[in-house]
Amino acid sequence: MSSILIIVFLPLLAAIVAGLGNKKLGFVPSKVITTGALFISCALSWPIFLSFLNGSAEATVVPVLQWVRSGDLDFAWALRVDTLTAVMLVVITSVSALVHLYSWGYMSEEPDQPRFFAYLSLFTFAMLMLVTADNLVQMFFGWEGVGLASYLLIGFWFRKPSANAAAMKAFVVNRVGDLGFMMGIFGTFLVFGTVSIPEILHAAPGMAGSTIGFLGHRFDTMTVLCILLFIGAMGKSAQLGLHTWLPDAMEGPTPVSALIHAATMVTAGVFMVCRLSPMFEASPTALAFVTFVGAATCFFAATVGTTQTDIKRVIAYSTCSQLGYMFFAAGVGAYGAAMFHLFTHAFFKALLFLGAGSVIHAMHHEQDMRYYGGLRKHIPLTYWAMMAGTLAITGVGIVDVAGFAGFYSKDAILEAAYAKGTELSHFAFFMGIFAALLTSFYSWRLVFLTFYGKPRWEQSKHIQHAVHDAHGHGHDDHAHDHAHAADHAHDDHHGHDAHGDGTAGYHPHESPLNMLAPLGILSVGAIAAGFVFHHAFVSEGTGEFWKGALVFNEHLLHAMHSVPDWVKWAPFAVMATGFLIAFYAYIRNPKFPAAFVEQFGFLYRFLLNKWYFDELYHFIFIKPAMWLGRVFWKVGDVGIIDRFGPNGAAWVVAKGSRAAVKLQSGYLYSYALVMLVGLVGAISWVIAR
Amino acid sequence: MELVRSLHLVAAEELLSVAGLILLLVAAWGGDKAARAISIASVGVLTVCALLAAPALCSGATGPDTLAFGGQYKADAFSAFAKLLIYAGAAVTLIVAPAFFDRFKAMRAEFPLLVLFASLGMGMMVSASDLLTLYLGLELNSLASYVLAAFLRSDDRSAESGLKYFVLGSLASGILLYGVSLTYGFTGHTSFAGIRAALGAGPMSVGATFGVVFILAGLAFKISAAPFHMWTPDVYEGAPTPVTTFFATAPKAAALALLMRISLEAFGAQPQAWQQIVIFASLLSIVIGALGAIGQDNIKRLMAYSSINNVGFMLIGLACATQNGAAAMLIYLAIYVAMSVAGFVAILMLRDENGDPVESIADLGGLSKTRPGLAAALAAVMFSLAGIPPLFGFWGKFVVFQAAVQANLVALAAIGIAASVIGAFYYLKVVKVMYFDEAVDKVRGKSDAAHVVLLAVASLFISPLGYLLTNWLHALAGNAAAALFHVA
Amino acid sequence: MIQAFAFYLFATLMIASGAITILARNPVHSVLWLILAFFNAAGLMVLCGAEFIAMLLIIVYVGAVAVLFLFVVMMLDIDFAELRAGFINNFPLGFVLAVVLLSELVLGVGAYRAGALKLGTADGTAAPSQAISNTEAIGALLYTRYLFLFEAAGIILLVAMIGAIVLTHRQRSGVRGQNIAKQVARRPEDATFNVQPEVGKGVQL
Amino acid sequence: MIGIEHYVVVSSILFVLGVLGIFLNRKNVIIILMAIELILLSVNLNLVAFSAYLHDLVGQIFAMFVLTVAAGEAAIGLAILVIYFRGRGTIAVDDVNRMKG
Amino acid sequence: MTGLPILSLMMLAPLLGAVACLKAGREQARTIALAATLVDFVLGLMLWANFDVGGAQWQFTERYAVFSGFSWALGIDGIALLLIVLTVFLMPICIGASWNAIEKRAGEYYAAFLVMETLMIGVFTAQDLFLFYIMFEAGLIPMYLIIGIWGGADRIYASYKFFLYTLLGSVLMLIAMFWMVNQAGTTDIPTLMAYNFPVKAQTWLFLAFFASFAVKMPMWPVHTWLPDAHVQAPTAGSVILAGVLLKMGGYGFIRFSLPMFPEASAQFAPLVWGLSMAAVVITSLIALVQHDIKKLIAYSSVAHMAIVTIGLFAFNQQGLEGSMIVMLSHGLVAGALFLAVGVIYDRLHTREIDRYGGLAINMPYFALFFLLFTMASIGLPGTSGFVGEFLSLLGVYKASSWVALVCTTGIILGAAYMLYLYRRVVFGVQKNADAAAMPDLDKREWAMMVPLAAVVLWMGVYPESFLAPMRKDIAALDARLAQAAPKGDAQLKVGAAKPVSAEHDAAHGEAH
Repeated sequence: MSSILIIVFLPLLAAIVAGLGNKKLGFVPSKVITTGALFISCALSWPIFLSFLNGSAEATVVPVLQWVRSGDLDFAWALRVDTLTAVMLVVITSVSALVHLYSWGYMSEEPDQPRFFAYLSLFTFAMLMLVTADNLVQMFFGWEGVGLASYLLIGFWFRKPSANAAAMKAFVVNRVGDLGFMMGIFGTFLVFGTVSIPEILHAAPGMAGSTIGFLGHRFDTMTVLCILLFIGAMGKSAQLGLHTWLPDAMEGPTPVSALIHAATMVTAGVFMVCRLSPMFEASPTALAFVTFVGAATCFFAATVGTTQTDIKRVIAYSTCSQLGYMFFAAGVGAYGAAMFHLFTHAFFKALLFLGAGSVIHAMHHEQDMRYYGGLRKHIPLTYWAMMAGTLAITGVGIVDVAGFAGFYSKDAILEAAYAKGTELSHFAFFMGIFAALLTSFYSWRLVFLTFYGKPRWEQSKHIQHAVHDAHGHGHDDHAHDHAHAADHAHDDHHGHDAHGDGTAGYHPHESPLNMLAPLGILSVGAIAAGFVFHHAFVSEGTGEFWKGALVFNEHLLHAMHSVPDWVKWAPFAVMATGFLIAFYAYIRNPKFPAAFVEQFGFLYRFLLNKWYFDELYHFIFIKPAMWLGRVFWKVGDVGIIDRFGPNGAAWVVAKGSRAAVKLQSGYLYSYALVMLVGLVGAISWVIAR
Repeated sequence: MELVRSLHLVAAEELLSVAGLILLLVAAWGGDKAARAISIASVGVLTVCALLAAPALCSGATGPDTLAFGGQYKADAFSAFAKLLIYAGAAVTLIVAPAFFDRFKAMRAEFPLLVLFASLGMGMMVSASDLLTLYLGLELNSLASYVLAAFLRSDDRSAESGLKYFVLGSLASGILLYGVSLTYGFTGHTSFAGIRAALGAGPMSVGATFGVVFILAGLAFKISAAPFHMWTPDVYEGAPTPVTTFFATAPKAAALALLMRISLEAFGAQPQAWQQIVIFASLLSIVIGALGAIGQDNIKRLMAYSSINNVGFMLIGLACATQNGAAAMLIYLAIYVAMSVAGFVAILMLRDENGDPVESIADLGGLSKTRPGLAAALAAVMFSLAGIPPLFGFWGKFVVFQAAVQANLVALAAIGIAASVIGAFYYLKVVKVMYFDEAVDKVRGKSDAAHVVLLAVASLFISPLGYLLTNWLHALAGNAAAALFHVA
Repeated sequence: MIQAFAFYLFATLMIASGAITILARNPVHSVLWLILAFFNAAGLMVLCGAEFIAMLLIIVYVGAVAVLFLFVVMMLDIDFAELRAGFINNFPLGFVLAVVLLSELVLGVGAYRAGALKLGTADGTAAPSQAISNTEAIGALLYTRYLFLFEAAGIILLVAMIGAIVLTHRQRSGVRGQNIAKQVARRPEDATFNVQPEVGKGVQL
Repeated sequence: MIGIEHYVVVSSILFVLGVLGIFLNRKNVIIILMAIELILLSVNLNLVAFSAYLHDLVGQIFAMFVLTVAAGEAAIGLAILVIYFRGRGTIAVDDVNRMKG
Repeated sequence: MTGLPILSLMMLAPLLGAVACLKAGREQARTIALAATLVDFVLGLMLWANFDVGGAQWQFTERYAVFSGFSWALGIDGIALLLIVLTVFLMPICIGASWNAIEKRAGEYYAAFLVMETLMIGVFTAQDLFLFYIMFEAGLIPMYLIIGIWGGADRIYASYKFFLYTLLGSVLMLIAMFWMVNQAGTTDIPTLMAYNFPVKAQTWLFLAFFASFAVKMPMWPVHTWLPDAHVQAPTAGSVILAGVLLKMGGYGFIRFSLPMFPEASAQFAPLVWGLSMAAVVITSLIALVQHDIKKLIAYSSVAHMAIVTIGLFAFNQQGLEGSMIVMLSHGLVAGALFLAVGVIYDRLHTREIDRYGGLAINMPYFALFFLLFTMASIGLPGTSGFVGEFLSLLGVYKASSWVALVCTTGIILGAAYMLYLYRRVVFGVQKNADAAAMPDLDKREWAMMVPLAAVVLWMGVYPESFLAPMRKDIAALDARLAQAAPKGDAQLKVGAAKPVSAEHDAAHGEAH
């Protein structure tokens, strides 16, 4: 199965060629090379997935190159392919290929296209390295590699200060998680004497009950290791506490958000937990931790999502929330369900993002939903794609009949959480249910604000620019545009209504074909993926599909099937409730939200400001770090070390020098006196001795 | 028979005195016009004297055969080693002096004579094995030196330096003599062997200890060890530069050798009586020398403090009271003499367009651009004095500290070497001025060939090439030190 | 008894005159007090049987050195009124140090109590003989055993002489020396010649 | 005979007087030269006394040499003083201060 | 190859070049210097090619008794080999960096550099204790001159600080060396490495050596000379300072402190850890608030060197090898970063971060290289920086999880300050017209950047090339340290679970 080599390395090659060739190579060749490479990879990935699906493939490892050998530490570059990898392969290559294609259109006015495509391909390579890793260090390589690519892509519009800040934030916050990951790898090596994943997983159950010293105390070995590793997953998957980077990451171009911050990279944490599921299974404490974090994130992100006005941020918080689902699924032991949700989520979330991108494209890079409205007629194809995505994410479907993709995976998760039967899993279940309500609400809110109602475009400066420039030189200068976008966040009514119909005379156009095609393909996925694949992922016989690539809990599966009916119907109920609330608030009674805000101002501000996490972190970490840095520099280095060290010594020497020179007064008698002092001193010493 | 043998042993001194007397006649006859000729002749005499002394060193002469005049004089390898340095220093002085004094029209025929007689006195000092010889040699050297310091009599600074040197030197002689009298009284001997025997006989009486301390104090003045160093900066600055060259080389070598001999031979039986005093003086010299030097802007004064500093390092070798220590000290001494010669010859070459000496360090600004060779030589001297490898000056410090560690004086070595870092500071300052600062372009005078040759030879010696000589130097210093410890 | 009396007399006088030497305001007085000190010292030396040195002290010092001092003092034509009296600022420190030095010398050596001093023992090769006088004994030793040093002492005096001359001797450019050969070689015809000036014209020189 | 201690004490006092004379004097360099003579005198006294009590003539010979040297020293000292006076017109100790630091 | 005194030749070639440079004009001098360094580079490659991996511990030995107790003894093991190769690799790049930047007194400048190269090679090859010391110490002079003559505005202060700081550190070492030689009766380094000094004496000896190496390294809190020296030194000076001179401290630990005083090393390991932890956190935070590019990178060097020290004092093979790789990597990466700074400094003549911005627009390739080196500096896997840091931290985790945790925060802080720098310099808008007008890399700069980038990636992807030569030597060192190694705090206690060793082996077989 050496096609895996092509799958993984072809994007790298394409990235290097396009990146180094840059503008010399020309736009079209670089786009062709990268997109072509991804389609090839994608084409090679599906057969692998299908062969696992029909049970004809076995897990294999393709060695590439020795990497590090130091003492008893020994790991190599190698590509591992098993079911889990195969699932990820199709997700990554498919979404990536589609995003590449989509970007042809979306980025068509961008002067730095080769760079963009090179970054995308580079990201794909790193992500593939991550999922094919045979050892923890290579996984870490991919882990950090996707971090790099994410950093580069978020900061793609590097003229924008906010993009740069977001890029840096993403990298640094991820590094916090990576700290845990690295410590986890160290501990794992210490305990198991190897970093090879199969060997670790094999030995992990045997370590249950052992203890290890950590930071001066003794803890349960597997708990320590799993929690450390999970901290890495939290960073990458933007779980509560380390989530702050993900909404900011929306500063990147929208295709990037679709690929990285929805479908693939952010799910790496889920992938890792599933990959290492035998380790987690050895530590109930760690699993409880995972469940709790997942459930909390699920709830938290959903609440915040209800108040955001930036279309991408809404979807970003939605992503965050969905990742929470996946984690608490893993936490309760339903790894298959977690992976399934990952799989379906990849399609519908990518779809939502790309659809949002299409909207933004049509609205001249306006991202604030408050300035949308009534777009249904102008961009109908996008509207339908968005509808498909919304139906999928809200989990529309009839129990035991059929539904959109999210219906299968989300219900499986909620059922598993309930079926697990512990207090924590019930907590997760109720959190999940409540989040599902909110999901439904904010998703429909998005749709209603964007596509229904009357156009509210004239208040958007983007639109005004577009109109005033009379579609002249387009929008080369993104930095310029987006700087204004920032102002608009708290914009008001100083745009005057020229036309009275709210359109400001602007006519949105449907996106080109190369953007619509991916939307179409993904819509199919969002509609059908759950129905087609749920047997493989979360039904009887799933064990054969996974072939030990993750821990498969037969009991849980049975318990899932025997949950009470109200549990099975609850998601549907809350989904419908959410839809109704949204419908009431944004279609029937558009005054309602303002009244609500009036009533519950505090809650609104709390949610609007994302529970004040950014402010808190700024206050706890960033400001003190800067302050400490200055203190250590100005007080520590300059004020103490230099002052009392070299400069102090120099001062003492200079003083001594002045004293010596002063002693050398030039007077004979003082010279004689000094000699006498020496003499008397010497004989005094002799007597005293 | 005894007298003939003795006269044979003191051949160098005889030659020096006879030649001195003859040249005195020539001077009386020829007047100052003959000064140059007398200088050349004197250098010749010194060369012959060095040749006379050399065999004793090479053969490692030691033992009773080297004693002359009933034990008052000892022509052993140690004295020969010191004499070579003394004669070399004197010869260099004579070579560089005429050019310097001619400018002041002050070249007198007596100058080479005084240097010759001073060398005679120094030869007696280093060969002394009796307090009487020691005293007479010392005074012969001192009296000549006082005159030399004040030689440029039209110059106020020269006269002042002569006066200071004289007064303090006389005080030091007085202290030394008082110590001699006590030693004589409390041991009953003036010969080193006798004193050693008397001191070694039992616990030391306080009187004898006082004698030792007074003698060491008197000699500390001569080597300009702190706290008896106070004269050094003033005299080095005020004396005519060739005379400063002389002071920094020959008398320093002689006094150090004398100090070694008296400490290790006469008082060698009771090293604990003086070891700690030497250690203290050593550390104090290192620190005071370094601190004092930092504040200087006159390069001659800087060299004076540097000499105090370096004496401190040499005393570490003495403080060991071991043969290794003595050998190390001699090696350091030899290297120091070379560094001093190079340094002062370079200073002599610093002249402005009128031919007047340039002494201010600030005036050396950018010397590396205007006179790269001279600047490089001076920089080599500075780094060497600071003891930075690979320059040869490092080797001196190296062997001395090695000896100290071998003698279990680790703390002394550590403190000393740490203090040497302070010293590095002011040497660097000179290098900094020459290399980093803007060109002042004050130094313009032409130098004659003799200076250039001397500077080149001395610089080569202190350059890393000097290490090629270490085997040879070690062998000679080993011979000399062995002779010193033969009595024991 | 008389010996002790003489000792204390000489000693007291010597110390007193020594003290006045360094304290006297007028250098001429100082020199004179110095001479007195030397006389008393010579007396002390005579007391312990060193007649030769005692005499030498008087001859050399009083006869030569002190006179030299007087000579210089007078030659330098110093305005004594201008010389400042008084001591240096750190006089107390110096004085204390001197006292400490003295007490250490006296106490440390043990000279403060009679019979406490333990001198060394000489080897006896230079022991004075009862048969010959002090002067003769010294001479015998000086010209045999200490011949080399004796010669060296001669050189020292020579150097002192050269030094003193080289420093103080001045070649005065304005001074006209006597050239005997020139004087002898001078002929009358060189010195004198006759002129016969015409009236009113004057003499042309 | 008077005890040797007496001589030692007397010469010590004289020595200290000489030393005092050197550094307590700020008037006149000549007095410093005389103080030096006092020191040498104390040494000679010591030497002679020890010589007598040791029954050893070396001390007296030494004293003789010291005397000789002292004479030479005085000559040179005065010569230096003379040229100094010629140059500076003063011999006050306070003025011998051109070089310092 | 046998019989050819290649090590001596490697020291001779630059020395001859230095002499030739002194008399040559600017153009000639730089050509001579480049030729001499390239010759050395070729010799270095020959050395590497002929090095028998896994063969005798000491290879290419030369030994001539020069004089009593002192000999010209050279020889290398894998550790020294790598550092020598690093040296000869960086030198031509340094010459290239100076190509146009140095205008005054070029001959002397290149001579100083070449002498520097001789001395650096000397340090790494010396087999005689005192020969090592001389080489170690003599390196101060050329560096002092390089900073002092060709440095920036405040060069005098910096050069003094550099000189005196490091001199004070190393003189104490000399005393310790005397004591050792006196005790062991030999100056031969291999013999001394196997000599068991009394444990009590080791304490003092260790401290004396520590004083020297800690300053050279530099460890907190004796690091303050480094930012000043770096800021003031010319570009090539910074490159060589960061690239090689700092490595002498690490080399000293690995060659002297650890093998010669294993017990004392173990005894002082907590001290070293403490200082290293402080260095990682404190200097990283300081780097975060710098306005001067070079100062920022200099502070980052201190933090990285702390990773070296903790690796060294982890007392296991991963730690030691990791430290070596960090040293090599930091040599390349910090050198490359300084080079990159030099590139823009040559154009704008300022190191103020605020004067730049938006360089990605007009200098895209520069931005690319700078990004690569930035990423290598913050230890992105796939670059050299990761391998070393990973191994070091992994090694120290075995010894102390606290130390590992605190030092691993370096990856967060490192990312923060380096990306913050990158953001301010390369990203953003073009605030300043002059910075916006700067041209992208020219051919010469490409020629310097590409090899560095290639090696950085090579070391990150296939570090085996660099690990293999030293594996045996590190193993020997590890074995020597085994007697003294401190017991880690992360000891595993297997509880009720079944033993897994048998299955463990089976799994091992399957995985390959």
